Amino acid sequence: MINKVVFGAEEAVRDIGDNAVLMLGGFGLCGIPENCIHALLKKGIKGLTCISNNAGVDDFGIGLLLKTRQVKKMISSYVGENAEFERQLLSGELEVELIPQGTLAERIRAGGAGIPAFFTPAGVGTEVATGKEVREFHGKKYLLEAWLRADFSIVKAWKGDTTGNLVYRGTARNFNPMMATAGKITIAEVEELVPVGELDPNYIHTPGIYVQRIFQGKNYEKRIEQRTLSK
Amino acid sequence: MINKVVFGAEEAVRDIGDNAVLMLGGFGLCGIPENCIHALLKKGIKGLTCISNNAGVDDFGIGLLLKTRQVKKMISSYVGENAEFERQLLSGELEVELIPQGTLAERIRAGGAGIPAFFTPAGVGTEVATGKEVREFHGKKYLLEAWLRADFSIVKAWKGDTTGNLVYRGTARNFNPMMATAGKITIAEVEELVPVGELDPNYIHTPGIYVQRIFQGKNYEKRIEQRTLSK
Amino acid sequence: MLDKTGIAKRIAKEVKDGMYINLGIGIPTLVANYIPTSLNVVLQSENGLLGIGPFPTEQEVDPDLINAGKQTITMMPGSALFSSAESFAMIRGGHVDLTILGAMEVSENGDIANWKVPGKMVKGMGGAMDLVASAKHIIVAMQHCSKEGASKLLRQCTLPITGIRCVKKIVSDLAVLDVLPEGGFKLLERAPGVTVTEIQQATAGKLIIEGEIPEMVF
Amino acid sequence: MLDKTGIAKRIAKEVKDGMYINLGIGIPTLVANYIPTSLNVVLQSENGLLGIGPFPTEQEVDPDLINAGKQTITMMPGSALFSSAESFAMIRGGHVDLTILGAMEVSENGDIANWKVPGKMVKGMGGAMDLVASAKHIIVAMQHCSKEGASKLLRQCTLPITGIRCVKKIVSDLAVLDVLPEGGFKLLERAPGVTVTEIQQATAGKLIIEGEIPEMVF
Repeated sequence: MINKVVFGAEEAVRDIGDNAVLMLGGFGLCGIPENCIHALLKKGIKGLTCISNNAGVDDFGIGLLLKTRQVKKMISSYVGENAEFERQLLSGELEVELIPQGTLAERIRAGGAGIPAFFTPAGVGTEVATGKEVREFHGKKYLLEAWLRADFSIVKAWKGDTTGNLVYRGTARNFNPMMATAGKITIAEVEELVPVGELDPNYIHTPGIYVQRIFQGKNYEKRIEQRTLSK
Repeated sequence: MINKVVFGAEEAVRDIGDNAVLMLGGFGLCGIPENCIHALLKKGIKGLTCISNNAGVDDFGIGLLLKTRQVKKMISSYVGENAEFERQLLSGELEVELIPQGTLAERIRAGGAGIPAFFTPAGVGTEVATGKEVREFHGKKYLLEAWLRADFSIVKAWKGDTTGNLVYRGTARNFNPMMATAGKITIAEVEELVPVGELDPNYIHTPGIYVQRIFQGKNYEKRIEQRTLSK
Repeated sequence: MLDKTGIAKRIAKEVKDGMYINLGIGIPTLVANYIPTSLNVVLQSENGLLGIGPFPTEQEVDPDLINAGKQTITMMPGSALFSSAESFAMIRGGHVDLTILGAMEVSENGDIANWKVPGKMVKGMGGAMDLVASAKHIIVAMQHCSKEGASKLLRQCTLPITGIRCVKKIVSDLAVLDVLPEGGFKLLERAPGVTVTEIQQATAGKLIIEGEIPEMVF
Repeated sequence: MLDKTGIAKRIAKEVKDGMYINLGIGIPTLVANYIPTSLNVVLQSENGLLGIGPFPTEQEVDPDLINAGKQTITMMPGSALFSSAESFAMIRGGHVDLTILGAMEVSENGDIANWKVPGKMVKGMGGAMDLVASAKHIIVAMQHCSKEGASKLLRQCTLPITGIRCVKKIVSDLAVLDVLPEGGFKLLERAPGVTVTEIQQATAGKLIIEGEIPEMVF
């Protein structure tokens, strides 16, 4: 098997330069590539386009890169909980493209799967439809949406083996599997890196063919946004 | 959880009538719903349209339904190994629509995923493109292909629980997961039916939402087409 | 007049055995508390889970297990986890039986506006546009009027819309109404203590009243 | 002149460390036997496996584990199993580095015909159209001429084609040739004992010969 292991986050992101288009996995703060985000922060590259369902919070996740003004554009479905984000958006420092969540997920899958465009009903009749082809199938209207691809996809998995096979855990899976398929280079950080042969081939979520670099991350904080307990 | 268990194959196929459009899982004879095929044979319904990657062999799989002339039309990617099939095709008794394998898989996925059409490069410039819209994206030509849906999808899994969650084994997975999503009614036969809670939620291949009926099959023959051994 | 709990309780009565349901953030999330335990239903979370369970105890809290509102949750036995692409394949493919969500405005032909208010910070539509464009059955939980008393059940939405011709039923603080395929809000039930006249005054869109309108029974 | 094994051996030399490879049925399958064990490569089977291993022993035979040719196989450590949709997502998305397949005809602009002969029973294209339309790099294993001596490297294909402008390299029983983007078969190597003149006579399409053409080295 092909060995994809790199030493750590800094080596993994070594060739990500200014103005790169990145995909970053996660939903809210769940399943985000914490180690790589910190490495990008340290690296200080600017002008990034970040495709990610959310934009983190003020002091965690992609929010950290916003604070340092490293992000030029966010492509997301929901960017709710971030005051610095709001400030930059209103001042015009930050561009934002909002995409319905299912369309975002499917456009990323399409990018990885070599499907340049597909029809979806989400957004018909709304401002999302502006400038897009509308076509009726079986009496219902649909929009034509294009694939999304990235220079680098950065995903976070629970376990991974040295050849890049990945397994996610719980709802930390979310956008990670599709993003893993849609990057020219896909970087995976995992909580536990295991030898080849240890993951059951029948239960692999992301086959290693999609992953170019993998490393075992450290000091995962896994911050919770809404700690909600039963009474 | 919602209980989807039916008594057996005969009950599972009880309301499949003449001229129904069926999807049947499997690749060659690997991962085919043997019990349901036998129940359809016994039921004797006619005029079936069968969407299945292959058409079985003369005396096994869908080949059995061909022998009894229950099939009006096959929609497949490869129908190689079947003399009776060839006879019916040449005599005009059987209609055949051949679709590139990846397009077939993706059209079925699209049917389940509510995507009425998508662009794919397979078949551009060939007779498969006849009558289809061709469009160029990023300098490459693609065909517009439509979703496929069925009245009944019949799939075979390794394990399943009473609410319809399914796990496949090895390469017997093949077309089964997409087909499970694309039937108005999806019937799953499994080698082992387990109580709810026994399958790890993290490793389910087909979530139960797609399955309307499930039962534990019996007497699986699992015939091998090309028994090839290392020397 | 119903409070939020009342709206949630009334919507819970619409739930039928065997349903797969997606609950939006806010009042819709409360509905889960009032679904009779005799019914077998499965709650979908669009971030990738079928089978949402109760909120966790302190010991059960797991940062890898959240719902679409980013709240910590648990899983029911028989749950299944999947990616966001698979989740919206489910939604778009019409496999979810019932979608319950909030709205700022609904028009008499079933258009819904619930994602954007001009002049205010736009947070994004999240999964709402996919849900409303795809759902077989949509029930909206909403206030009948704004704080200023303006009707939110309109002839046409004034806010940017989330989806067209999709809302099938509304449960507001004042009433239960069907949105008819040919257009119009058909009054089905009054909230306790609310008169038909009050509902008429609070509804700017076309209101259809046929026969005696019963008071809700819980 | 090369036999089937020779063609397979020569193609194996095109394989580079770290490649993901899809091998078609026939000669391409044989290539696996000649890839140096020092190279780390992964073989994809389009019915849903990355990491094809050797054929099984009698004890290892598993009816749930077959390749795209329906032969029983084993898995290498580090394998991954997936659905047909995922498999062709991989292929269509350009994640497979090298596709090796057979052909009945190739044209000088890279069109390939390998699925249908008019008048003969049509078995279907299987995954061939997806593979040729999607692959980053395609090597064709083929006989240079038919049994009757007619060239199969043509100006234009005469048989129904499988894909257009996709073949990059040909290894035949007589020669190794690149198919140039601007059209034409560029002769790279001669099979042992085969002369340039023989290759010229066997090639109906535009043949480009520059300088000395070496004999293949194994």
